[in-house]
Amino acid sequence: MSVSPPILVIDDLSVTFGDGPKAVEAVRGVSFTLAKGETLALVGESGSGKSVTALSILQLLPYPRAHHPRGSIRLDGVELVGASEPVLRSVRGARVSMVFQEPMTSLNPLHSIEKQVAEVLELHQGLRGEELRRRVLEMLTLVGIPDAQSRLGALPHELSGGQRQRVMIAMALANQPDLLIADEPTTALDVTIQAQILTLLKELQARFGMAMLFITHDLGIVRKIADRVCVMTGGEIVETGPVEQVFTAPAHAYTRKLLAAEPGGHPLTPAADAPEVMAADDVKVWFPRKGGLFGRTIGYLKAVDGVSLQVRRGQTVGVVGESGSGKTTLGLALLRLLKSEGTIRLNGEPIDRMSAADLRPKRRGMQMVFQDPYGSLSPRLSVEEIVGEGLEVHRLAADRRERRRLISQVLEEVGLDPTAADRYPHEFSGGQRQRIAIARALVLKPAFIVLDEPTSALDVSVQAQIVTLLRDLQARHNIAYLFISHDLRVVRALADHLVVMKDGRVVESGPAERLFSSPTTAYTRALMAAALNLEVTPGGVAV
Amino acid sequence: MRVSPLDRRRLDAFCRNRRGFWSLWIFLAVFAVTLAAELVANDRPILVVYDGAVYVPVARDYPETTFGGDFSTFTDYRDPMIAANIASHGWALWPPIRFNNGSINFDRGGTHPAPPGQGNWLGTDDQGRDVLARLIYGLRLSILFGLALTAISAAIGVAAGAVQGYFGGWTDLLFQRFLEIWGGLPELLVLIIVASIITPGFWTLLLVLVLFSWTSLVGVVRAEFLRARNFDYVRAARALGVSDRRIMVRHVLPNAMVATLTFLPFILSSSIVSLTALDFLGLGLPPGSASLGDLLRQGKENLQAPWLGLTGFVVVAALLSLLVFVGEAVRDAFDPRKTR
Amino acid sequence: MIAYTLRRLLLIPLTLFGIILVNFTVAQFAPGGPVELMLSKIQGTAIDAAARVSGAGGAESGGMRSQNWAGQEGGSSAYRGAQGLDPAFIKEIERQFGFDKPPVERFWMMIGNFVRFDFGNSFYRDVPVTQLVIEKMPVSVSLGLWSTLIIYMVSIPLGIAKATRDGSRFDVATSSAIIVGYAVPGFLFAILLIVLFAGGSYLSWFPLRGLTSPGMEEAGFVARLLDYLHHLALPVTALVVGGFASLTMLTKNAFLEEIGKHYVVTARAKGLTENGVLYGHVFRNAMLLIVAGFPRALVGILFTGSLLIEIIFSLDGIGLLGFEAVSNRDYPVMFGTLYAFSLLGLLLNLAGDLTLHWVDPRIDFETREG
Amino acid sequence: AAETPAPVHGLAMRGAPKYPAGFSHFDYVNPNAPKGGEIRLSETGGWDSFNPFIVKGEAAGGSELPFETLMIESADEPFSEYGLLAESIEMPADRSWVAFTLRSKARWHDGKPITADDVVFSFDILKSKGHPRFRFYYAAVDKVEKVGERKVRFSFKPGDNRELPLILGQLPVLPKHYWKGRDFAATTLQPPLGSGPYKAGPFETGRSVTWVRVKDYWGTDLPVRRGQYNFDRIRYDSYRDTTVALEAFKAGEYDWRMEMEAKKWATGYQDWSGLKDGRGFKEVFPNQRPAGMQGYVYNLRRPLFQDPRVREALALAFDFEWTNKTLFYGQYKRTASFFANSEMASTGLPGPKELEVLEPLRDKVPPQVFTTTYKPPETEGDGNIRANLRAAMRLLEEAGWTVENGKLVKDGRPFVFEILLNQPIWERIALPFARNLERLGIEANVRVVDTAQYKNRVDQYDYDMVVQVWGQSQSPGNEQVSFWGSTAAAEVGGQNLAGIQNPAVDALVAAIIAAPDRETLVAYCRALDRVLLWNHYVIPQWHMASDRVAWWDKFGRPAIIPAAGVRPLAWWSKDAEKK
Ligand SMILES: Nc1ncnc2c1ncn2[C@@H]1O[C@H](COP(=O)(O)OP(=O)(O)OP(=O)(O)O)[C@@H](O)[C@H]1O
Ligand SMILES: Nc1ncnc2c1ncn2[C@@H]1O[C@H](COP(=O)(O)OP(=O)(O)OP(=O)(O)O)[C@@H](O)[C@H]1O
Ligand SMILES: [Mg+2]
Ligand SMILES: [Mg+2]
Repeated sequence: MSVSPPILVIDDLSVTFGDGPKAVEAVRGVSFTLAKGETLALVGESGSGKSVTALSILQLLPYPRAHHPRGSIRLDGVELVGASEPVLRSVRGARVSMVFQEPMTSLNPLHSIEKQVAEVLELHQGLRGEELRRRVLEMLTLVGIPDAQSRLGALPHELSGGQRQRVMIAMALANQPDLLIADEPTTALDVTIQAQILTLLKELQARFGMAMLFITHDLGIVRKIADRVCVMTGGEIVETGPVEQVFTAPAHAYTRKLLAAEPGGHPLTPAADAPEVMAADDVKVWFPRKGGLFGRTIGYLKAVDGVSLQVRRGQTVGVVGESGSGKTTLGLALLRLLKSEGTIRLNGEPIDRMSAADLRPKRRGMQMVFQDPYGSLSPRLSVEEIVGEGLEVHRLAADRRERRRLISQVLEEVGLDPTAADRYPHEFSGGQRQRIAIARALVLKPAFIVLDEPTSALDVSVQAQIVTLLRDLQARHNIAYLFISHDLRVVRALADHLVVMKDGRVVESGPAERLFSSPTTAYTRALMAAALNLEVTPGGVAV
Repeated sequence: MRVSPLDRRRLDAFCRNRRGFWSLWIFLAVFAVTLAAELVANDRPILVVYDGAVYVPVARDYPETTFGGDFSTFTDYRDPMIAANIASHGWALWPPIRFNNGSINFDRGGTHPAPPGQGNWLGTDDQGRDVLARLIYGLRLSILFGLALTAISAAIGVAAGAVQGYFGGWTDLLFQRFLEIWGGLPELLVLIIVASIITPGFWTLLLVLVLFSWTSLVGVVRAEFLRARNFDYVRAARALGVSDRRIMVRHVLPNAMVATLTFLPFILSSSIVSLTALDFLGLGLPPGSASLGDLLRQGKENLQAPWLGLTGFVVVAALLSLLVFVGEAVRDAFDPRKTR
Repeated sequence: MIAYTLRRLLLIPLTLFGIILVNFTVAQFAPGGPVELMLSKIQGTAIDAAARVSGAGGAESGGMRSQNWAGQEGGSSAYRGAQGLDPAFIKEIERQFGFDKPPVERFWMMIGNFVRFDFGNSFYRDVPVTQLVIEKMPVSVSLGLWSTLIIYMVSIPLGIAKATRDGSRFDVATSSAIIVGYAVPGFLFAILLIVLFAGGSYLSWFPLRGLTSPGMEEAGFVARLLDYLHHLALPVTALVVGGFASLTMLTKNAFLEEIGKHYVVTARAKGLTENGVLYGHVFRNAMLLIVAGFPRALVGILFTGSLLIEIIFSLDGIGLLGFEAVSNRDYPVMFGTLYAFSLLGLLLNLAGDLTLHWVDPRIDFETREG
Repeated sequence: AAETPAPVHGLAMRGAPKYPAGFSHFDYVNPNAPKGGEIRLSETGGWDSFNPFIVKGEAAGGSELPFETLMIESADEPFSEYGLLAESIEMPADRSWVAFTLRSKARWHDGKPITADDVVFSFDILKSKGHPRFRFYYAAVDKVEKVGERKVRFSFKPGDNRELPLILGQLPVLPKHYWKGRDFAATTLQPPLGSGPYKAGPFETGRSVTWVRVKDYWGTDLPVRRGQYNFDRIRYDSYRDTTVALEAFKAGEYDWRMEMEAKKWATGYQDWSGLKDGRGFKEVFPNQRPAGMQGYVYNLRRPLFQDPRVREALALAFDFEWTNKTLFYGQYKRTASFFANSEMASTGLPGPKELEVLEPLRDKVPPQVFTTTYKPPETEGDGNIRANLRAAMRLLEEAGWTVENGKLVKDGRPFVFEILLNQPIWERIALPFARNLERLGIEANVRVVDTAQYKNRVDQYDYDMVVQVWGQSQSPGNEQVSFWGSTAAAEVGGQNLAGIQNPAVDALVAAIIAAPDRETLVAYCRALDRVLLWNHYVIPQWHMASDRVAWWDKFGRPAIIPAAGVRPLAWWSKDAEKK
């Protein structure tokens, strides 16, 4: 397959942030090539420089703070490093397009999704009017946005994480680029949609000979769709080769570690009489739909529509369900971060009517890891301040030293270098930010945590580490988790009880073991099947 | 004092903005000089030795009779007779500028305002007072006044805007109405009333001007808060159990400082100029007080004496430039993307 | 948003009432009312209100005649009226101004009239307040509109350009230029413009006063327009120089704040031109502050901003009208204009808030509980 | 008074008028001045009305031009009037009434004759609806009656009011038929009908107005009109800002300018191109207009200023010579009399006629009145006034004041007072004075307030010291009571700002009002002057005994400038000369 001449040649690329003694060398001497129609997977440790490498190709790093001391990037022989604006412009969005790792923050918050997708079409294909609209709709439907027509005018914040990611993908694919750089494009997608997207990508590749640089942590996906794979760690490529070869005979120690890692272990089962920590009864969150001239409410989007559940001490309840089914909304509602109807009890005490002030001290006992870690980190606070804030407001540390110690400890636990504590959030990689968010919740040792896709941006080894950590803490402190995830293997490793959601309702719930082994509804069945074996999805994946 | 690593970074970022860095130092230097105005520009010597006795006229009043004069009131050391007496009985150590903000240069013949020269480096104003001396004293007053006014009104304004924007709802609705009513207050009339009750002075004017100037930041800060309160990190902070006050101060405010930081230098310089406007109405500082505003006013009334207006203008421009550049450096210091 | 808008609209009358009430109360404490001013005018001891600002009445010697003396009136009789005033006459003036009634009654009468949009006549001139305002409108609107337009048209692009070139020579140079412009005292600059470009000493390129030349009524449209612009050139320049600085810096800083955000990278990745990114994507996000400040700026420029310029260029505008009304305690004019402009200001504020929502639909003004 | 007085052509305040019956023109005009051309003048501030006779509104510059009075004052006599609308005047020796006979050819601009009814109407309407000053002027008129088609007679209430006939001579006559159905008390922008040499031409409210000469003006050849009102058009442009107005003049926007500010006169014209190349002139025309008294006024109601020695001492601290030299470019004269720049000003020692009134008051007036010529304190003008301050200190010490800790005190109370001003430009004049006082240990606070407040405080006599100008005419009379009279001192809103309550002054004022002839009047005025001066009621300031005028070289002017000062409407256009 990879006989055609390389479309992209990266040679000895280095990326450094800042100057002087504090400079961070994020990427060192990375070289690889990519041929037309080829798919190259870039896998590796979180924070190893994958995203930075990808961004370098389109020269999208924050120059001049970021700079390339060495190296070249050639697209069809044209040098891109330091290329002029017009050259870059002709490449960006047209020949090379990109799906960003963090779809939540990568969309313009004030433009409707229609506008954002239409823009690329308008710009590079000159489409206008009806035709443009039709194409936009087509693209959105193609990536699986349900009822796309009615959501054209939606703003990014009105979409679920997965929906936003799909909008990003639609944007990237709209122009049928020669090269698609996809930075973890499926992390927020449920398995069915994931499969659908992958099929779409393969299709496009087959039809137009699109080359793909695919950055992912999901080795299953790598195996299914990549031709070759590069393994990165510490800013360098440590191993390259065809997928088969790397997977069967890994040469580098890190690769071996990566392949071996697997979120293992079994969920902890709480004692049968463990007291209830969090309970919800018929919780509803309806978003009004505005329309007409004066923005009147013309209907409701029932994001959560009468959900009841119960979480006991030391228990992990997994919430799964397709993207947009209301998982995040449910999580937010439980913690009283969204207005909702229905009763919510924390430790048996109803909190749904409680005043904000009364609730505040109770928040120590219920925490959340947000799906969009970047957005949930105050941009002008350092990591230390962010993680330490909870300690400070709930007076959990005796003094400054104690606080610093606790912060360092939790950072280490989630696999971050404590010396990075004085950096700002934007200076981290996606996975690192996710861990900061986890650290922030864990440091409080709360009784209940909502974990919204906490491992989506983590490589398998770190993922395993986090899963172990979570279970560990659970065992030690009897913490209860509401674990929202698309990654059913992680769910399986952690969740003792499972709730399956669809369209804002619970379609099935019960002990995790049972649901995994013998799901009763077709929906759950499909979900499980897709997760554990990519081929069995409707549409199927043609490998 | 321990500086946290982050503050260290901010400080570095501030210093890396060379323009802002130097602007700050120049500003501080100028301010320091004006604070010591009495030692720099004064119509009394710093030290007098007369018949062997040592006197410190800057610090103390001595009756003229001490130096062989007639009056037992204070001494006018610029008086030719006293000067002659001192010269023959001892010596005097003068500050570099031998005038203070009120002393008239009687040594100059001709008319006033008089152009630079003959002991008046920047000329004299329309009463024969030394412009440079008045500038030094005026700067002190204007900067102090400006800083105080700006600090107070910005603090109140930001707080008010923050509360409105953050809480929204009826708090916002009613507070805004209050502001509208407040904004409808007839500033001129209130000033006139105040002036009729008390003789305006530094503190009263400050108070009265604060009454009217604090509203200037409310609108923009409110808008910034209205937007920023929707951000995920605010929700995250709330999830942590952070109190509203703390969220406002630590999470929202640093991200809603664009307008405030931009406007501060301008508010400061307009506080300085607002004193002028009051002078026009006869509601300003007591006649004779040296202020930048007074200099500008004289500049306008004495177009034939360009050194007045020019001095005022150059100083205001320079002051504002310094402040804007410092403001930019502060902005840089708090911009996470600029620190390293 | 409809509910919110309705709520705001319903609160407008209340707010207006509050404004008028506060002003009326304050006016009660003012030293010297219209009656005293009228009396001092009658006795010839009044100093023209604007004179304090314009430097008129600069005679250090009171024995001199006023300049417009044309040798007609009996030059010696003026002082003969200078006697104590007859109390009956003072009573009559009080009655004329309605000051024989207690304040509360006057207040309710005024409110009653205002509800019917009847503002009454000026104390000192037999012209309805509305007509006075309409008379002064062309000047204020001309000055306000043009200067606002120019300021926004220059400042925003300039601010954006500065943001993208933050720290460059261009940035420093333009900063310095606009700051110098800001620091130039408006009145001094205006006088300087007059001396240099309209006076008899240097160049006489521009007219000295007014909005139009006499006798232009018959001229063609183009000629009239040119004449109008010719007249406006200097006052608008004088108004505008100081106006760039803060808006430009605000735009620059607002853009700097946004420019590092992720979505900007996305927009770049789409292959948009730099301007496409700036104006198409960043602009809307950064515009919030500019929008938020706009109603205030507009009210300021239209109704108060240009007193000195109006005096210097002998333009009779709202600024001067308002100032004289307060100084002369011409309460009908004072309250009439206050009422009209407050109403307008309140509506503008509402419009501004709705624009905020329109710019950023996430902004909703609702209560947010902690 | 049964005798019928003979009709005369003019009246003098005292004695006979200078110009005899049948005179052809005033001395200070050029009877053959050519008609035509234009003069453009300026005024400060806007205007909004054409009716100059009412309280409301600001009347446009020159809006009296269309209106004529019964008589008109000459500019080169103390106070004499000659018939304008009136052909002849009848008045008995006791001046208890006056009758005017109108000229038969007098016409309104609409061609209708001016009648006795118009005069009666004018009197009534001015008194009832006009500016309140008319009410004061005419308060002593008992009755006005039409005694013939063209004859009106005013009879007076009993009392000695010699001025009244002349004041009535100044009655502007308004057309009755025009005002029917119009509100006289309201401001108007419709130029009212008049009878004078000019009527309103094109105008722009608040900005400019042009007066156009009436071609068939009925009075062109009257002796009182000859050689005047020569311009075809008189335009007034309004400027809001004085600096701009000067610039406009220099740019040739208008032609003739009287300068009010010493500073501008000295510095503002240097770069005027017209002056450099001879197309313009700048000249100071001396006049004999009484300047009255301008000075710092002590408020005698304050115990602080009760002692004349204190008042005298403070005057010593005012350095006029320095002020004049450095701040006023030496353009002003020191005022040394309450009747400065007139023959009523006292000089030398009192003459016999003065002694006549002064002698009976000898024990009530300061002894210096008889022994010393009053001269305000003098200085070298170099700012060094040590000698004066020494003298002042001596006086203060005599008055019981002593210096303690650098402050002047008496009975433990420091010497502190406030100088209340209502114009910012006074600051520069008052502050150096205050500084000089400081050397005496006196704290003088200068305070500038706005008009309303100033008025309020002055009316209540709530001040320590203010600056006041008492204007004087060539013919002082009743107004002296309100200036210096004891009764006026108590009257709220009065003119006796110093709060003088001195029987000697009251007696002298009474004598002045009753003075039978000019010579006596002058003598009595001088006597009053001395008494006022030696009581140190004010610190005299300065006056200007001339007019500062700049003009573009477009005009011819009469050879004589009258005592009352330069009058541009007696000038003529050079353009017209050529034709
Ligand atoms: N703006 C920046 N300033 C400083 N360091 C940065 C910046 N952006 C990224 N880095 C650092 O560069 C390194 C590589 O980051 P990158 O985002 O490429 O990681 P990644 O491989 O994509 O990881 P992940 O899988 O977690 O997304 C990280 O260690 C990160 O801390
Ligand atoms: N603020 C909002 N306004 C309107 N609709 C919203 C809003 N927030 C979420 N929704 C809609 O509610 C539905 C549920 O969203 P939610 O974020 O809970 O999904 P999710 O299950 O978390 O999906 P994902 O797995 O993609 O994150 C989605 O259709 C979303 O578009
Ligand atoms: Mg990454
Ligand atoms: Mg979600």
